[in-house]
Amino acid sequence: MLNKVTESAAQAMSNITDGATILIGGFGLAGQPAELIDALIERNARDLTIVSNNAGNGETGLALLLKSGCVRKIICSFPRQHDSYIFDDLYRAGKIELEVVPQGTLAARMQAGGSGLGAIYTPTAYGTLLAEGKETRTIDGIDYVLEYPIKADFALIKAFQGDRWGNLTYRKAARNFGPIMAAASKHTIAQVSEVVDLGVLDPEHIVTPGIFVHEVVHVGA
Amino acid sequence: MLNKVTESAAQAMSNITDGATILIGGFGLAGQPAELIDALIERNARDLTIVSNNAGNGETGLALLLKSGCVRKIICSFPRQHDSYIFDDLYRAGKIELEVVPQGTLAARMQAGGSGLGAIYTPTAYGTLLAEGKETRTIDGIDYVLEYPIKADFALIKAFQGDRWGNLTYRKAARNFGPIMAAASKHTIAQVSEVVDLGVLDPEHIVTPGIFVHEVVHVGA
Amino acid sequence: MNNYTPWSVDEIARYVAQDIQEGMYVNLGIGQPTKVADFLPDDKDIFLHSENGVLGMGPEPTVGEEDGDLINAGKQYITLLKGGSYFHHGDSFTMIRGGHIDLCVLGAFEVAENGDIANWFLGRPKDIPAVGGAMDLAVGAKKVYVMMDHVNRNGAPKIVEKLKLPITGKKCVNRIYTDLAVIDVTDQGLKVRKMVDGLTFTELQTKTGAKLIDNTQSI
Amino acid sequence: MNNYTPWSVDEIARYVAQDIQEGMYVNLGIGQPTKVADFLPDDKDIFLHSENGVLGMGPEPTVGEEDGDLINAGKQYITLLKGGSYFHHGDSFTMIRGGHIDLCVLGAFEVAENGDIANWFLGRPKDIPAVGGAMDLAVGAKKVYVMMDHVNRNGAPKIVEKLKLPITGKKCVNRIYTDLAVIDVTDQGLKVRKMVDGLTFTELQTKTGAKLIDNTQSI
Repeated sequence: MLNKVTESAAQAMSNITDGATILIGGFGLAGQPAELIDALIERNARDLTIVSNNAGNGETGLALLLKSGCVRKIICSFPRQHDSYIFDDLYRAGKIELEVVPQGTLAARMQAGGSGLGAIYTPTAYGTLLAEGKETRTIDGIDYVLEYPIKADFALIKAFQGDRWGNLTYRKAARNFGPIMAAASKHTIAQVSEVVDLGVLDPEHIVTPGIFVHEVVHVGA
Repeated sequence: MLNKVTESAAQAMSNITDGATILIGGFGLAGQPAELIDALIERNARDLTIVSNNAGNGETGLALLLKSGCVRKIICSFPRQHDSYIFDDLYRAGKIELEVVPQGTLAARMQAGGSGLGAIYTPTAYGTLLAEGKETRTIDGIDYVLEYPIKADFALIKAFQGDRWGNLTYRKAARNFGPIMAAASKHTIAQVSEVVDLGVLDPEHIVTPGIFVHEVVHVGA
Repeated sequence: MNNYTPWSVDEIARYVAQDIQEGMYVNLGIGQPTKVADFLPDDKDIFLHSENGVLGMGPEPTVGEEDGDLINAGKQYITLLKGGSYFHHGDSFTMIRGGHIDLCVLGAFEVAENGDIANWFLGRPKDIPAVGGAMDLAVGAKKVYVMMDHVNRNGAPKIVEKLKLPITGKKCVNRIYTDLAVIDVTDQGLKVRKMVDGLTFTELQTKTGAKLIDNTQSI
Repeated sequence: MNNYTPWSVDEIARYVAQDIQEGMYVNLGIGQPTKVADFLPDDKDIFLHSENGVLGMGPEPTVGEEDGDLINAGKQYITLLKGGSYFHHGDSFTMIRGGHIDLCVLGAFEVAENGDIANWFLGRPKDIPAVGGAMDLAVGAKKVYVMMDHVNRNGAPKIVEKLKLPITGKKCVNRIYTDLAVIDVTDQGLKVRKMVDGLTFTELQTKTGAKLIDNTQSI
């Protein structure tokens, strides 16, 4: 009997080592896997590359992870936001590397990574500084930039319900990057508000099938 | 008040003209929009390019459309199957053009079309006859073939429930190509077994949001 | 002394809202454009899209009804209309990049007469780049409308012949709504559709860094 | 007279099934490979994937319980296990091409010693090419096992040094299950893991179009 439910967030972090690339779900605070991030900070693996839409705000979650000094580089679309002073200070002090990627390109690169494509031509950012130095091509009269997949060692995401096969549902706009991050990483850890018995999730309503999920951690709702 | 529900399949076909490219949903008979295909045959637009996984079997649906002589070219992954004699005869008589595309590449090309990508590098078919004459590239030690998007004028798909905003759900494995065809065409016509009031479909369970759907046709279940 | 009163943000938002037809799928950028939602007609079905996976955004929730899982791209609490839906970021940007969004309304620092836009990066050494979905919207939406002040804080024109700021989207703007005028970006040049009462075309031209064409009579 | 009896399709299927571990995501190709499902252990969670958007396929439905919307890639009626799920073709081939499927079992016309496969097109002038998902599986699954007769109807070897038929997948096969033997495709060559009782290695070699290595002792 296969059971992907892991006892604790701490245990789920045990395979994460120095130098790992980790996708972290969430858009602002919605869908941010706060408890998994706390456990990752505890884990204290160093030299991490983090891929997430934002770079954290305030003194919790992603921001705290950056503050912990574990992160060498962050790939995101929108680092500067309300209360993102931890990132801002690290960046201005040259203590963290930043790769800014348009939000749709971030999503498309993860989807390319998850689906085994080698590269994609996207029209986004053509002719701007985010395309500088990148290969371009005109196809049917439209200009495109060549972008490469994002694949990661781990994904930490937040879902709503999960079962022992790793099937997941999400809640409202907290879904955001969860499903595509799950597919783009070798080892996906999902924190869920509820663990349900196999068969409770309607096969028509499962958003992320268990094939993309390796560990499910129950956290207080 | 916007209402995408169209009175009849015949009426939904009224914009389809000679030379159109049409995506037709279904995998075998599951998800094949039989009533819409019948109406398309009635419409008698000529010189069509059809994109569908199969090339029909027996004397119904897609097979009948081919028999009607309306189709100049078919793009599919698996034309030859049990009882596909209508296609087989047309093909051997040189009366229909065939472009065979690996099933996953067919899906990926539609997804590229629907999402505005200019081209994708896929590993599928590299080094085989289906990649002959195509551009290739080695990325990180893996060989890829360059494939271009499939975009269409129309998509005819079969869904389960639909509402007046065009939101759709599907039934079991009849989902197959429906959602990605809806996104890859300029004008998507969905036949549904049930038209439901706005708000009946749970926003978490809508598989194809109405933005990808232009007409909804109710057919007898 | 001015013999005219610039339009307020609410007034500009109302003009934008008037140009949105029933059935359109619309993305309103962060900041001023968000205001447009307040002026959309109640009796028409217009679909507001948010990059973070929401279609069919409704009005702000009432106090106490806020849900941390239901926010817009600006991270403000929102509601969902009956008939709305949730989806992941991949699908959300399929909608944007794939040309399924009819209209997006963006803020901007500068717009050039050919439709180039500079709207999220000033390019100063200490600036932290933060693009979000702005570039995907600029490239992907069928129409791009810009909503901004006509001149900057120093009185310099924000509508220019060529961008002085770093370009963030090429030839993508279709129409500009400022506190002084509504201007179409066309192959023939910048055509003024409408001006604030009391403002002359000549005055408007002096506040604009590119040649304008007076088209107010033919609208 | 042979002093051995070739394995039946059921026996081959049983050997394949024995090599599938709990927790694996498996795609069984159309034809012989479909049989493998019958020999999977009931007490282990093994997930069968079907290209047309199904994960967690269960056994055949009982008569009268067939559902036209619930079929596998071979268009046969199936059932869904508790915990199974449905998804669209894009997601289904993300699973395949993205390397999420642990194992696929395919039929084949020929396999070369370097793992090249010819498995859906004979290349005769009148043949209608019909690839389906075969090429995506060959390229995308973590492991590719082939299940086929050891020789063709004319007695000619189907395991060869170089393919005579058109190649349909490059260097993708990891193991071959025939009615006579189980053979690993390795960088060092074709290593025989197991043979039918009564068959000698020398006899097996004569029925094989590429050099074999006897590895039966070390398995």
